[in-house]
Amino acid sequence: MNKSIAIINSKAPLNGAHAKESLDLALILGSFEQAPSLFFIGDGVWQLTEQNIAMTGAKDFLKTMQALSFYDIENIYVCEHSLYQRNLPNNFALDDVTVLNRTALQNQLAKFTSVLKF
Amino acid sequence: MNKSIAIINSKAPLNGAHAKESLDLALILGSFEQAPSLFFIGDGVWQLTEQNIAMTGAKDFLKTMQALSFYDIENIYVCEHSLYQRNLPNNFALDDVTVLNRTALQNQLAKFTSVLKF
Amino acid sequence: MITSSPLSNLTATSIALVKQMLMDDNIKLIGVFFYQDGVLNASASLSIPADEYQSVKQWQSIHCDYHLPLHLCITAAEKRGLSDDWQDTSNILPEFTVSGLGEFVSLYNSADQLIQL
Amino acid sequence: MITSSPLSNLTATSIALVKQMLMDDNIKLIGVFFYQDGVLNASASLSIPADEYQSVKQWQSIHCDYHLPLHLCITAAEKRGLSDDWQDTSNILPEFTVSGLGEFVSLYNSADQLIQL
Amino acid sequence: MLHLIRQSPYQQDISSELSTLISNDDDVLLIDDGVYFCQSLHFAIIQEKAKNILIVDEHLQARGITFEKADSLLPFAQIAEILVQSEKTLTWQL
Amino acid sequence: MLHLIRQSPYQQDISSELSTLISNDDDVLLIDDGVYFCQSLHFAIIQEKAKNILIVDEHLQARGITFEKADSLLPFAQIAEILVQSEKTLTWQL
Repeated sequence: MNKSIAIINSKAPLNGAHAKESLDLALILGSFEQAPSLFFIGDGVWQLTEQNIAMTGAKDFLKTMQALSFYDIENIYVCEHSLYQRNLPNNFALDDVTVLNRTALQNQLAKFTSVLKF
Repeated sequence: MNKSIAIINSKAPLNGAHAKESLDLALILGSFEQAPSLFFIGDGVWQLTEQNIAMTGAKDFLKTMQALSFYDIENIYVCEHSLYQRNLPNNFALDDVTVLNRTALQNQLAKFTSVLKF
Repeated sequence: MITSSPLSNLTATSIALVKQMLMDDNIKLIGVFFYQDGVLNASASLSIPADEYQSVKQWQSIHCDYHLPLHLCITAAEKRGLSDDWQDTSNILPEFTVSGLGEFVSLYNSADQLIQL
Repeated sequence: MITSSPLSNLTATSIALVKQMLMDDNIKLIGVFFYQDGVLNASASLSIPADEYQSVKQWQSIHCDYHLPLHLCITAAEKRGLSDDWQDTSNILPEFTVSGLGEFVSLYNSADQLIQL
Repeated sequence: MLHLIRQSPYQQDISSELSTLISNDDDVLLIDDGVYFCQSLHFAIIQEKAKNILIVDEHLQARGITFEKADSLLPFAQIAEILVQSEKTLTWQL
Repeated sequence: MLHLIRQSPYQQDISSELSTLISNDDDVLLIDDGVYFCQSLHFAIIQEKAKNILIVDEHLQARGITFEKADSLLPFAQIAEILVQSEKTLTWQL
């Protein structure tokens, strides 16, 4: 069976090192031609919104996110319900983000052989 | 004005070092005759239930809790709503625990000059 | 009292607030006490990438410029890998004072107000 | 992959599960990779009170008794104060192998299954 | 998929996230602070969706919880085998 | 009392705990990830109970949030003074 990995991001961008270290892992996997698919749920959806993180003194990892497509990480899924809870529109700082309802998200997640959650 | 300190415990007993370090602080304050009052809300109410923590390999800090009264830490308040949410009875591993509804708890908390939350 | 980890983004805000208090003539800050995950702020071996927030340097300059006492709860620190005597050396930044919870009580007694960050 | 801190009580469970896998003849565990707060498991300077859970000793005996590779993500480790070259010494336990995320990819490629703890 | 739940139901909006990620084909294993689900209204979310629910007996006992449905209880010694047998796991921890 | 909220509304059952601890005499200051309350249904809990709500402007901007009620917004530079002026603070952080 072909192996495939899904990475679920569930933390706000500035909540600890979760978001940044999850992105680092995704990029390394991509650079070894094991591009993961990325899921954003809960507070994780804030990782995809337009923001000005640098104002807080933290590194602006949204810039690093632009590198995702370079490493063929092109499957990016966002939970519709989490957006709705946060009153967020379907506008993202990245292109080609797919918004999925809960059932579609579960079906998508079922396709992978490994799952990590940060 | 006389100073007085309230310590709010909101984490489950085995969730990191929060519960144990909060207790350490309370005991030191007590030993310097600055006995704090303790509030238990949310998952913190689990700190007061009968349990067998030692089974997990962790230190059984309930034993240390018995020392509270020795240091004159006798005001222990528990949130009624948090107990209700967790289907817990009003039985505690400590004596002299006072269960308060939300309004009573707010009124009690208002009496202190400093508050720490763990 | 600082109880949040330097890896959390809260630290940048906490440091900025400490600086604001130090620069405000109406506020007299008598000390900072580090407890729980906050003790990691005193680690001499944190290696933060150059393009991320440099909390260590900030605490150092706060201490040097304002002589603000930075107290470290050593019991909480040792559990998290800090020690003033690990293999005959200390991995605690020299700007921090090795203290115990008793020192917190004494700071608390001298202060009008206690703020947790 | 271990991503939880040794200060969390999850570690006792994680270690017990690793041991179960090692002792089960039907399970072949090829390695453990430490990432995020999990890297703190490799700290040589943690001083855990004698009456609390000794995670360090457990990892050491797992490595010695079963020769299980314990890989440490050095980038995540350095952010949290671990280094193999801090003041000419290492504060990383010798049982741990200093690695990078590339090593994780290679473990992942060799394994049938990936479990996060 | 097996959901390995190691955190309390009152941490990180878990009820909403569980509804998002658990499908009807999934199993749930309550372990560590995850056993607090047994005394929470959020247990209904898991019951409603998961195919099977397993609970680590020793972790319930350590936290002083008694749970009536004995057929869900499992000794800790069997967990490694269950993890390996399930083709994949999703871990819920802080 | 001033509640200094530094964490997201979706962490640690905060809505229920806020209802428990905020009284009608209390003020709330949203700072750090606390500003995410502005785009959450849980904002209603604070609005209903707190006397005054203050929000750190720069922290909203850093997270890409625009908030209509400009009179609640406060520059970060004023926060230390507000903390010291309020007789006591209760800090909500992870």
